[in-house]
Amino acid sequence: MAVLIWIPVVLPLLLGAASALRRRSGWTLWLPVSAAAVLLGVGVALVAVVGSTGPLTAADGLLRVDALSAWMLAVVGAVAVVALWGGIPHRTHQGRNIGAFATLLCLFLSAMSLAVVADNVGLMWVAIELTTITTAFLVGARGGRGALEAAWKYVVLGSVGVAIAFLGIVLLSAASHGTGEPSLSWTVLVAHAASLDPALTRAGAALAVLGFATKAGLAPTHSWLPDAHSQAPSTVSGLMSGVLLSVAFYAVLRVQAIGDAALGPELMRGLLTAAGLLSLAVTAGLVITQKDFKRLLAYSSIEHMGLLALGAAAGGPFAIAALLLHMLGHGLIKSSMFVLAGRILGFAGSHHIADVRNLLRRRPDLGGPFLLGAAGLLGFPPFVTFFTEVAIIIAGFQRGLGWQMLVACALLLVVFAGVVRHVLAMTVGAEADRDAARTSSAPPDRPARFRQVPIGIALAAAAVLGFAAWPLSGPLLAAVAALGGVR
Amino acid sequence: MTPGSFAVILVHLVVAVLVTPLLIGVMRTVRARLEGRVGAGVWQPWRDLIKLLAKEPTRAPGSTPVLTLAPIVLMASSLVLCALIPLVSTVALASVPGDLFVVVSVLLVGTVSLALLGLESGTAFGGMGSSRHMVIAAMVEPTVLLSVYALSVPAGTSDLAAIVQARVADPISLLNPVSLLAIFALVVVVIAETGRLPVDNPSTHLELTMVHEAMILESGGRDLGWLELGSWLRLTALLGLVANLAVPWGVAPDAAPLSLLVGVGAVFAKLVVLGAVLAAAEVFIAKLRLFRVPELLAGSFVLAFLSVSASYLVF
Amino acid sequence: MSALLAPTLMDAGLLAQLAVGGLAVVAAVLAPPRARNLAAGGALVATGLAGAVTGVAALLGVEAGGVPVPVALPLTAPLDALVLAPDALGGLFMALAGVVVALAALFGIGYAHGAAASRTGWTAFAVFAVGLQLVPAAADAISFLLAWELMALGSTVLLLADHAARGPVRRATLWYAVMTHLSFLLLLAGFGVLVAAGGSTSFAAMRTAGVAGPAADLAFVLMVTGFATKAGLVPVHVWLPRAHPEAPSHMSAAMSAAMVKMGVYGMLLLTLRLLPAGPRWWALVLVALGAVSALYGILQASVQADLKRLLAYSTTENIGLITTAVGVGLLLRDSGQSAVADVALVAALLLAVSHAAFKSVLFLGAGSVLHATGTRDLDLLGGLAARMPWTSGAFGVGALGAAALPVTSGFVAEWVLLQGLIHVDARTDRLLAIVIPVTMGIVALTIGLGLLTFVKAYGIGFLARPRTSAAADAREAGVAMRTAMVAGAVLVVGLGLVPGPLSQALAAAVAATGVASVNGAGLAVGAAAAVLDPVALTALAAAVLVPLVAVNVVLARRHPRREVALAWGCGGERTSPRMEYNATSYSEPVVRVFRASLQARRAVDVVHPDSAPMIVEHMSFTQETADVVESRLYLPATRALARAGDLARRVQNGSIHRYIGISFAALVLVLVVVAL
Amino acid sequence: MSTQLYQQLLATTTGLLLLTAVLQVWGRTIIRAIGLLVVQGVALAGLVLTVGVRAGEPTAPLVAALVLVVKAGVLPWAMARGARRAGATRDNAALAKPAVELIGAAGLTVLAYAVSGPLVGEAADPALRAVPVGFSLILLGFWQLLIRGSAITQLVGFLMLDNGIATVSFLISGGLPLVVELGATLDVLLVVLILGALLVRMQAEQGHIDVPELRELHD
Repeated sequence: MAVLIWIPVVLPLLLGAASALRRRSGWTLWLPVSAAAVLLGVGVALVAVVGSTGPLTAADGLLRVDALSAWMLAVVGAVAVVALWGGIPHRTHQGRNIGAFATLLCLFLSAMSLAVVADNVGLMWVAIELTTITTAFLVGARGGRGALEAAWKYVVLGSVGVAIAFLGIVLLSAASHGTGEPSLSWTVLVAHAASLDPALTRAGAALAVLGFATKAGLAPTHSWLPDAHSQAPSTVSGLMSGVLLSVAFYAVLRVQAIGDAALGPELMRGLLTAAGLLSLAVTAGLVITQKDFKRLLAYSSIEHMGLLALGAAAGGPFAIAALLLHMLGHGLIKSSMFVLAGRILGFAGSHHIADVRNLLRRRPDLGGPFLLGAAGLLGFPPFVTFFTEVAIIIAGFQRGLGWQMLVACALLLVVFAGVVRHVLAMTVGAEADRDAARTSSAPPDRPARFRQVPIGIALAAAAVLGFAAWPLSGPLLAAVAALGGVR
Repeated sequence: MTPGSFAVILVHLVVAVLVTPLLIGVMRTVRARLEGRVGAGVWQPWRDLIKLLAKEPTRAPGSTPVLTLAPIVLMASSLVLCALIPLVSTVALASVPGDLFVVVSVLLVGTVSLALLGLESGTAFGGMGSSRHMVIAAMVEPTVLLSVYALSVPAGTSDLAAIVQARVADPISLLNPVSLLAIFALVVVVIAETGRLPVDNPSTHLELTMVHEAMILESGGRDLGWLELGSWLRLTALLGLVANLAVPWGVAPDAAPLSLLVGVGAVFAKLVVLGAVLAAAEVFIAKLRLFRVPELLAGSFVLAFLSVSASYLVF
Repeated sequence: MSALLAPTLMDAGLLAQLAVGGLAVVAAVLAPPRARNLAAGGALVATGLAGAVTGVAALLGVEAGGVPVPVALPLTAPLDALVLAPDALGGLFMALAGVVVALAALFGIGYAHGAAASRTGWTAFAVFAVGLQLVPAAADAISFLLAWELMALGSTVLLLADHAARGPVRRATLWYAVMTHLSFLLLLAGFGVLVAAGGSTSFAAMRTAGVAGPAADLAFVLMVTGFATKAGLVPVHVWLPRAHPEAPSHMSAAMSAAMVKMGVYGMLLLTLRLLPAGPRWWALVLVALGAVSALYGILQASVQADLKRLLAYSTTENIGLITTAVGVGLLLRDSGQSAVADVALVAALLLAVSHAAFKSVLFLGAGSVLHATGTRDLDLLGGLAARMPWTSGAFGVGALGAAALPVTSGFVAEWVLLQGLIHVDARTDRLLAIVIPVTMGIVALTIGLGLLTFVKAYGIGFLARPRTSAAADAREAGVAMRTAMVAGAVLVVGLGLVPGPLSQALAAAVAATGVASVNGAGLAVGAAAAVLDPVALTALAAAVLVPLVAVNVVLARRHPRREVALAWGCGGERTSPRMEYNATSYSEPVVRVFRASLQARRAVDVVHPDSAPMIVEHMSFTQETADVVESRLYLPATRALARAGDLARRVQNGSIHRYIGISFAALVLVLVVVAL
Repeated sequence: MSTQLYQQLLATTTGLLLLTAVLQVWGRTIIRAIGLLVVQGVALAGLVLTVGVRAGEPTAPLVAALVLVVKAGVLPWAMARGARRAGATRDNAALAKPAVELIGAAGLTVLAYAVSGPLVGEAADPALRAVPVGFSLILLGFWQLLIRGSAITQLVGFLMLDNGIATVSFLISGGLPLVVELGATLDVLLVVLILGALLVRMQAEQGHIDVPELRELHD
């Protein structure tokens, strides 16, 4: 069974190598997709296996898959399938260096898998830093000043943030000296939480959370995110927004588990609440007058990460289960939205909201799903995000974060207003169609039905997930238990 | 449901229909005399009515059934009003008591049918009259409800007959401030609802001041006859109500023929006196500008409101 | 738990609604365009009827076993499972929603065209209908919010349906979506407070927890504001006059007649079921909210020239009256006058039912007019009574109901409300002695202005001569639309004629005593010792009418009516229909009298020929009435928000040094916090 | 190794680290910044060796050699090469006055001592007592990132921050497991490589490597 752990780490590497070799073939871009599909498959299998036999370990305990890791693997796989499949450009639009592109995507997947299955905090840190490195090239892939600037900011801010996390890990490691068996293993740290040095744990956990929060796009260290997401190719934006942030947040959750076990929940709760509310506030402030639709989506990711942070701050099985499910729901919807945004960009030739009008009439194949996806992002039922948002807020109230949740609700309203305003401006309207002549004379570049499939699947899944009590409730509870259970 | 109450209703209707034109005649005559004219005599309204009812009405092509129905509805509502208000006797139908709110809504049915007729006429005048009429009706509404509310508080019911009976039983209450304020407010209401001076001038055809007349300007013949009679009946009913509330003696407490006879005599006397006073007063008042009417109505509303509050706070 | 899950007839009804609603979606998606209206609309009529039957059963006291909603989130203790199980009060509102949905869907079969008849349109309607009918079925906070948001989603999409045709749709949708979300978030927060204080999401457990004190106050404020937003009360009514006009008319009917009622249901749920022992000021808040809304709503309605906007503001008025009634009921319960309190609560429910009936007719009628003439502007209509007799008749009945004239449901409802008000014993309570008369005055003024409003709506729109060729060429609506309107009109009159049994059932739903049915049809208010028997009243009117009509017929035989072309205009010269009074001029006196609160802006533009400044060549007059709440409250708020947005952009000004600085500050802060 | 020698060596290496860090803030020429980085690398390697030998770690010389090669050799060399190719000799895009920069640096050093006090407590171990130096390096590295405008000097700031973390790591716990240490070093190398690649592109795109010019993406 332990081989299952190795597959998600190694297989993408192999496929990456393959795509580096077959760099111009039409099917090269399908290699990352298949890597993602394998991830999904392995993730689901691991969820089942871990559910029945308990956690698996490999490589002398360096790698370990418990219910939470298995869940995260499945999330990474599912979202990556959508983002990668949906992001495969039309044959005529494929660039020259697709080999390198596919290789980097595979490496990226491998790094994320490693981050999720590593039992060693240090190893996980290495993996997360690796994701920065792979995505840096992906962000800059399009070339041009914008991409360069975004990549520079991304790498500098990202690495500095992750370096802070490393400092935190160093301190955590030092804290474990007192236990007699210094270790960086999650399991050991959580198990020996009581005997960790409190001052060092306090500083270590706080710095680690701050560092990983940078990568997770939580305010106030979110600054790289809008630039990177808006400049990266849509596939990459979708992947980063849909899973990279979640994987980083997974690291936050693990650190939080240690901190809570060693120090009680107050410190982590305070930090995460502050980060969550700040993220919502930043989103609220910046969506109102937003002019760029990819940045709009990027800010929406910050908002959702803020919600996750609030959920983590609330804690407890209900909130944690909700935030894990939210990762999946948000990932699916957000990656489809970025894919759609990429197509809209191709169609309208501009990032600007003002340049995109009347999508629902001019391009119903883009406008319809875009509107639906926006509804999902805003938390309308039947999308799963509805349940998770409600759950997070209610859990927050239940666990004594009353006024924080009230503030969050107020900020959510502003975010809602901003997003709805812009989405409506893009999709509907009765204005005379400026480009009507052009679009009607040019042959409509309707994509094949086939290209709609991943988006359709993602949105449908996001709509159905909320009601899927049977397959999901068990694994979610198991994942919560893996984090230390009821606190 | 007794034969007595049927008899009472029948008496009410007959008295109202017979007396009303006479009352109008009296009022016109009083006014004419005071203005130094001879006047057409007290029977002239009767003569007008018979003449009008025997004449053919007209209709424009494309007009709607409202043209025909509105006069009948107005007439019917006025008759129901007369049946429900304790003019002669306080015996009421068990299932259709002269409930304050029912009475007001029946009154409003007439108001609305007049207003719709005004609009149906399809001219600027009709619409103008209708509009003014409805605004006044709307602004009168609070006063009506509050003033009778004030009167109903001591009686503990909204049944007008019961209120009148209670006032007979407790004559001291007639002179207390609650009662006086309410009655005064009610008088203003009656004036406004029936289109008397200073709210409306019933005898004007000056376009800028017309309210009631503007609405019925397009009607003629039988339609006009019904409209006139219906409007007059409203005056009778409301004046009768005010009279019986202010001076509740003489109203028959049962359906015995004798007391009914006394009741008829009493209400006739009260109506004639009140009508004459009203007509006399009208000689000395000028019509208010339309947009000062709300001030008058607001004043009456304040009186009514005070009377309600007073009924709770003072007594 | 097993008892809870035992299937009952009730559950079958609930599941049937879901199933038929799903069928409607399938029909909407699969049916060919020509058959789509019939298939999807038919299925939705069935959905509505299923809701009506289930609701009536619940109203009559049939116990619900509870239909569990499967959700992926593991609901661990102390949270409770999601369950649909309506009680009697919920049953009433479910039945109300069901009937309105059935009427609207029936109307939609004939009416829906363009985007409203598309797959998306009907699917959205189905989602809306199911959500709407299940809101009152929810037995816990989360399923309540779920149904609530389904309702919001469906209605938002439907509201968007006509976006391609008219510009204002987008703005209306934005307003609607934001206000709806405001309502949702407030409810979410309110439920959050209740769950935190009471320890459970189930309504039954919240009630037994007996939450009181500041938590209850906070929950009350949050949730009442949330429900008020949905119900369209001032000052959170602003979505209503924008959304109702722009939605397809059958949708407007469903929104106005049923959806806003869910706000009322919520308030009742909150004050009667979840937090039954609230302090006195809660009731006063409701009375104030209701009274202000009623007066403001009708004042705005009376000066509107857009028929559907007028109806929308009138909805604010009616919900205001309902809220006032609820508030008075609670106030009196608090004062120990439970008999009169019951009357007020029953009045609230009667007002809700009656409003649902007449407002659906009115909106459907307006839809029929819009369908036939292409305009909602009363100033361009006229003469429709002769051209569209069915529509005109139904709208007329609806207008009578809205004006609360006998013998309609509106009259009965307001009669009960007024009876409740005047029988309050305020002698010992100075607060009541002030509040009740003021309320009475406001209610009375509202009724008066309502009368004016609907006389205007009907008289200007349907009587006299058509003002434009669009109105002149109008044709009567098709069978489905006619049937729906007439069915609604029959309900308005039927409920007005036979209010007794309904009132009795309503009284049972709020555990009220003292309101009983008499003579089979009539209504007796025990506490007030008052009786209303509309049948007898009708009989009296008929008895009066018979001789009157007889005389009239005889006279008409003798002197038949003469048709004269010159009858219009004093029988004198031929006048143009443009010289008729129109809606704007009709409400001119109101604008003048209430200029302080209406803030009308007028412009008279006179053009003289160059040669002769004394001669008028052309003259135009425009008048705009503003929504004061909107211009004083919302515009500054949105401007402030935009300014805040501009300010926030400085955070993200593109300078990497600023970003590093922010991160650095965060690091230093965390270090300091950790070290201290 | 005698305790006195140990203390002496610790004092020398950490002192050198702190000195180079402050000097970094003071000067503005790029070549000098890179030179100081080399010195810092050497000092760090010395520190690693001292702590490792004292703790009796058999791998200590190996790790020290690795640190020396990477931090005092490869990275400065790569950066110097990058700077030569970009033709940059001086940081012209600095954002604050030298005095402000130095006062800030002093303040941050004090802050570092203040916040790391509670972490190490009243420890007798001289290594632990030197931990504040690591924190100073981290904060000064960040400071460098904040006040320097040239891409190269920003890179220097980042490396200094990294040196600081390494210092803390070695002083406080004698280093992390080898696999993590190797991974981390590899990551830093890769980051520097990427930034180098971006730097080359920056030079090609805009003709200079001043970061403040990168302000196109904003709201």
